[in-house]
Amino acid sequence: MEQELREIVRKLLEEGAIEYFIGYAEGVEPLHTTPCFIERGEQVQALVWSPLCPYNLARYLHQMKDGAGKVGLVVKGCDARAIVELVKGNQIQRERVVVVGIPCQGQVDLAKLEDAFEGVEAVEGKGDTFLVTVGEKVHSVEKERLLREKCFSCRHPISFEYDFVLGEMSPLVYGSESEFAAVEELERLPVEERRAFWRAQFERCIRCYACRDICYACYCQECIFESKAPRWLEKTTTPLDNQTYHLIRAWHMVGRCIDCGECERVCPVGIPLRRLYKKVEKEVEQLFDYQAGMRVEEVPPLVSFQIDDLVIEESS
Amino acid sequence: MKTIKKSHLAEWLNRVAQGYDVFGPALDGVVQFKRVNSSDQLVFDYANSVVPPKNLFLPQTECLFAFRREEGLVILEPRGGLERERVLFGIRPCDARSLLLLDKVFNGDLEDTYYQEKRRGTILIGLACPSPPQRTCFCTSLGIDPLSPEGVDILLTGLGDRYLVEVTTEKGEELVGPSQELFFPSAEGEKPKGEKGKSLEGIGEKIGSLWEDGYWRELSRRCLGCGVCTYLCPTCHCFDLTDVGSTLSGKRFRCWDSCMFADFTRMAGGVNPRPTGKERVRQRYFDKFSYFPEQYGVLGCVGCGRCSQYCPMGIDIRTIINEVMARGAK
Amino acid sequence: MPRRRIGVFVCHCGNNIGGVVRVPEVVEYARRLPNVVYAEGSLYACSEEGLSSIREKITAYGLNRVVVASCTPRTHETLFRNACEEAGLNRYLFEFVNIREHCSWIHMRAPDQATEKAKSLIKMGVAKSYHLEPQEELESEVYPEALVIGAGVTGMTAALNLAHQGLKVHLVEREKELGGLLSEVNKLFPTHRDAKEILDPLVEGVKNHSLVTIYLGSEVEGVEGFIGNFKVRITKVEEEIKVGTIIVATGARELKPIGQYGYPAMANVLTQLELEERLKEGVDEWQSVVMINCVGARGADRSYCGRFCCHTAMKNAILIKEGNPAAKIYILHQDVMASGVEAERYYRGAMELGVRFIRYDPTNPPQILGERQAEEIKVYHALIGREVILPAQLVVLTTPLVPQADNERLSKMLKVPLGSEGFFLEAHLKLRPVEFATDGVYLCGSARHPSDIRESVSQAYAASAKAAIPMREGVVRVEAITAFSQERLCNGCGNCLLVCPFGAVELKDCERGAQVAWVSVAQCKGCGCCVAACPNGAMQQRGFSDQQLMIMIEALAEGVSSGLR
Amino acid sequence: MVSDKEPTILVFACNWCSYAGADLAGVSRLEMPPHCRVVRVMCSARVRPEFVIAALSRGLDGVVILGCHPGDCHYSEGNHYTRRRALLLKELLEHVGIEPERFQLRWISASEGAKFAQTITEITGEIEALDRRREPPPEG
Repeated sequence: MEQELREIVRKLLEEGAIEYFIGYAEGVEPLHTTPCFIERGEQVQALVWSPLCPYNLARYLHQMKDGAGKVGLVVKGCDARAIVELVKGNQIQRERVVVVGIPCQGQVDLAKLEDAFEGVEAVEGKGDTFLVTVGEKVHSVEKERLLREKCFSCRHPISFEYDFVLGEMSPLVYGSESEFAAVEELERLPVEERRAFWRAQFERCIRCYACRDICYACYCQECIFESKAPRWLEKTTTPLDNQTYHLIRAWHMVGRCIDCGECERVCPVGIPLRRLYKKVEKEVEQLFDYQAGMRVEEVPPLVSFQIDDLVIEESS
Repeated sequence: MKTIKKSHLAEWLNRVAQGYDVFGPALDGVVQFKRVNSSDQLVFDYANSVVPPKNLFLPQTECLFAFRREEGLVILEPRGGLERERVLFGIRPCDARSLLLLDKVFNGDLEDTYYQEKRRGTILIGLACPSPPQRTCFCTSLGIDPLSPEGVDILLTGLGDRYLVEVTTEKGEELVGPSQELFFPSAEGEKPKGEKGKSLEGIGEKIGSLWEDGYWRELSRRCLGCGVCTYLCPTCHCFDLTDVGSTLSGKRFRCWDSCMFADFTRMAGGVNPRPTGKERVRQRYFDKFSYFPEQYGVLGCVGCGRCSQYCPMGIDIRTIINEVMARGAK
Repeated sequence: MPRRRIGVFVCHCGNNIGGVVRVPEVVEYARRLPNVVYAEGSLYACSEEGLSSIREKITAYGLNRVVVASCTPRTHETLFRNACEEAGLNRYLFEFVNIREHCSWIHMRAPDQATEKAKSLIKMGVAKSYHLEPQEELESEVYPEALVIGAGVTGMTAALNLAHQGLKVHLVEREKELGGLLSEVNKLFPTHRDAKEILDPLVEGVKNHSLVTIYLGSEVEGVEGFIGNFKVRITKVEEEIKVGTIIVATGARELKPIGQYGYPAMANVLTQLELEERLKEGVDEWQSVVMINCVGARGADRSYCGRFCCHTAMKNAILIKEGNPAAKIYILHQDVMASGVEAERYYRGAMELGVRFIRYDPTNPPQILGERQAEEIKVYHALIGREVILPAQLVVLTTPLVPQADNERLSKMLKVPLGSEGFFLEAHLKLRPVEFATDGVYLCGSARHPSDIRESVSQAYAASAKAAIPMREGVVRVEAITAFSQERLCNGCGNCLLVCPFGAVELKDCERGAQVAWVSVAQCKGCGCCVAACPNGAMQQRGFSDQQLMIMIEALAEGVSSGLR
Repeated sequence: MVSDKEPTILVFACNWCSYAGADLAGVSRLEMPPHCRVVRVMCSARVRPEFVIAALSRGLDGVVILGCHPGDCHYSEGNHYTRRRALLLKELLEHVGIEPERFQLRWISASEGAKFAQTITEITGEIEALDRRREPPPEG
């Protein structure tokens, strides 16, 4: 698959169809990949693919916004929805992006992997298992044990029109739990306990803004939190300040969050951000029958309305 | 040198806690240095805390003073200060070194009393690093010994079911002295041998030669400009001052800031001398390997590896060091 | 940014504010707020004395922001803005704080809390005023034609009054004939002249006036636009018409009290209007007539008084009595509403003629005796303290006028409010009685509340005179509360464009090559919806910017916020 | 949100209906608790949800948005957007433990002075009850 990808990219670059290609490359250790920008045909050897490629590369499309040329990138099924939203939000033109779909069959949660094995050299997906190479030995592990949480609710990889597909794009179907199970668990708590739960999370936040900066949907020219007048947010990091940050950010995720899970992955202090954004996603879906990133023609939920929203209002 | 049984450690720390506020590695979502009420809350199975212990000396948000206007006067009420002396348990040698570096910054020509009060009022009990280290650790490359007692008052080194106890200061002695019965003398040569690599010779000149190199732009394309590397860096210490309240009354705070943020160097008139990611990324590495050593005579990195471990986009400082060492001119 | 010099004027409004809020204490407080260089109390800020003080202080203290704490901006903002402008200050550097309707009048028994509340409201206003910016108003043209909805006596009077001023009028009437309710009326109170004598000249007048276009059997189907430029769709008319102003003169209808007092099952139980229809043909030989007033009024269903139904009952009683002096006529009432010289004289005249007035208790109302038709009326006579039985060959129910059934539809179309009884609601009872809060839309006659002919005609004159002002001036100034996009911040997502109800936003290429939002000020109506839909505040609204509103929130939160900071 | 203090409630009212309704309550001398502060906006749709979040996070005890009844918006459709925003925001706030009483959207027309008074009285009561239940936050 890697070879096929490299060939496609080489061709695109050599034909001048794209200015550069955004893909995954190896990091310092085998388990650490890193995004890479390929500009010349001879660089394509750097491109890799494995279940350890968490990055949603659509985030890097922000960089092409003001340019004119075309850019190629590789996306997992979940990340493809980001492209739909970027087009919808008038941030990119679909025809300026060459999208290579890669049939992801689940991403590995690094923390789970490191807990289970030491000295892992490589991981490869195979059917219902991951093959984990440690030294000479290859362990076959059930996917469920190592999957990233968000991969359990993988459901949309096929709705997108790719320019190239490396194999068959299909959702990874795992487990019977609702994708909103973690949200629902919180919803069942009394309001005081939810407050205590989130307060403890927000208290820990160091406001590094990694969750915002990694987000494909955060494409504002200048973030509202950087505004000096008005000051939506003080630089201080009291739990209430942090709550302001997270709630406003969650608000801005309405109708945009595609659950790529990047925010939660990069949070250094382990705030379960998906439980915040999934709540927004759930309500948008249930109240307004809207899912982000599905079709370019759809109008986002907060810039449209139905006369019969009244029914929702009265029933809620 | 002394030893203490691991099973006695809790007892010792509980006694210490009667006279001091004890901070140590505890689980709060992730491992953090937190105030603990009893040694049960401590965790021992950790490579290092996510947020470095600098936040105990340079808190992320620190009120410096409160102010209010009254009858034509502005009245200031100073804040800060410690209520009780503190003991920080479990600091790793790399972080202990980082505090020595921060001392140079905050105890230079002008003493930063807010920092110094906390620094002086805190006794450090270091914990030598386990072997093998975390995969992102590279302190030895910077000439730091993961078993070194440098910068701590007491260093504990694991020896099976005991810790080897090195007391290096009088302050350290104050903690051990009252509990003599828990400590036993150690045998000669029990201290495992540490390792200490070569520090990165000539890196300052080398990086200096790469000022205009295309590498920084390359790097900045991947960099998102978030604050993970700087906030988690034990030696980064930039801050911003901010007033909360009105012109009638309020408080002045000192809050961490990050040179990775786009608005870090933006001036009131709108001009930004580091307008793009390229300048900002370059700044960080120049600071660690060129400016800091120039000013304080020592590299500004302690090799804790946090920035590499937590960078959202997998940017690894070791790659950058390697690149600089390989390509930079002397 | 020039240093802010804020002046605060706190109005006592006589006792209205000063009787509850301790104004001198509030003034003292205001004086200490940041950037306030002057503060004073004012007995009546809106009086000439109060206004000239504001003008003087602007000059004397070099004020560049003015805050008046008094009543409601909905009625007085223009007045104070004008005063600022007269003193050379841009009218948008004025901020209004409401400490009467929103404070003293609703906390009359809590002077301490009302005083504290007034302080914090003023603090918020002062904070906002700091961030006010001078604005220029856009002038927009007013199309010099009017729409009058309803061709009763009110509508026709209004239409003619406009036409006589040389303005073109479109007069829309739902019925096939002109005349409205008045065409059903027999003779008029108190002169007993035929209603036709009033009506016919009006009908002839509008029919023959070259500037009046009449649409009979038509209704207004749709209205779009704003003052100066409304587009109106009328049933059975193909082309949209364009008008600058709209007058609502849709009148009211008589309540048919179905199910009360045997109505309509009993043939000899009529309403007053039905009686008038009969009277037009001459007075029958009724020997006994009982009228019951306040049917369907002043009760739980309808709390208001019909205002002139007492007159109608007396008028018809006198007409019957004059035609047949032997007839026994009783008017059963709750109170006789006969105020003023004429009505009082008329009331006495009726009594002298022998019309009997009996007061009944609404909790023990009269009863109709009789099987298939009314024979007698049993009523508890409040004065003599016992029940009496009255002969009743005819029973007449006096009912109030009620709102037209489709008022709600029209109110939505015009974006103007209805009051709780379903009549149209004017902008202000005393200060703007024939206008809606919406510019360019006016009301008169019984559409507003039951009005007799004299009132209807005066209101019609008033409304048409008001409507003529912008049409004669030819332009209106549009309040500078429009939205604008900040190019530097706009990411071109287009949210603003999608939510704008007026199509006032479009995306245009900007200098940095990207598309950014652009607002057409002429089309923007200043709702601010686009501002709230903009994720990072690139879109703002003049006078209601994020900064201005946030600073109010902060001013309010300061001091109340929890001990966390 | 210390239990013994009186609550402070921020009220956004649209110029055309709800602010007029509030004025009418005043003209009618309807008494109500003095803890609310009305901020006038032209349309309820002007109220960014960020205002609500910021106000609550800055220590205000409640935020109320008042608008024209659906269908009566002076600008045709503004309150339809307000309604969607409010529905979602309420869910979000509740999810992080901010009681639904602390953020409310109500429709009040220009003629509903009594409803304004009743709404303010009701909401103030609800919020006072919540504040009594909540523990004062630790000093930080």
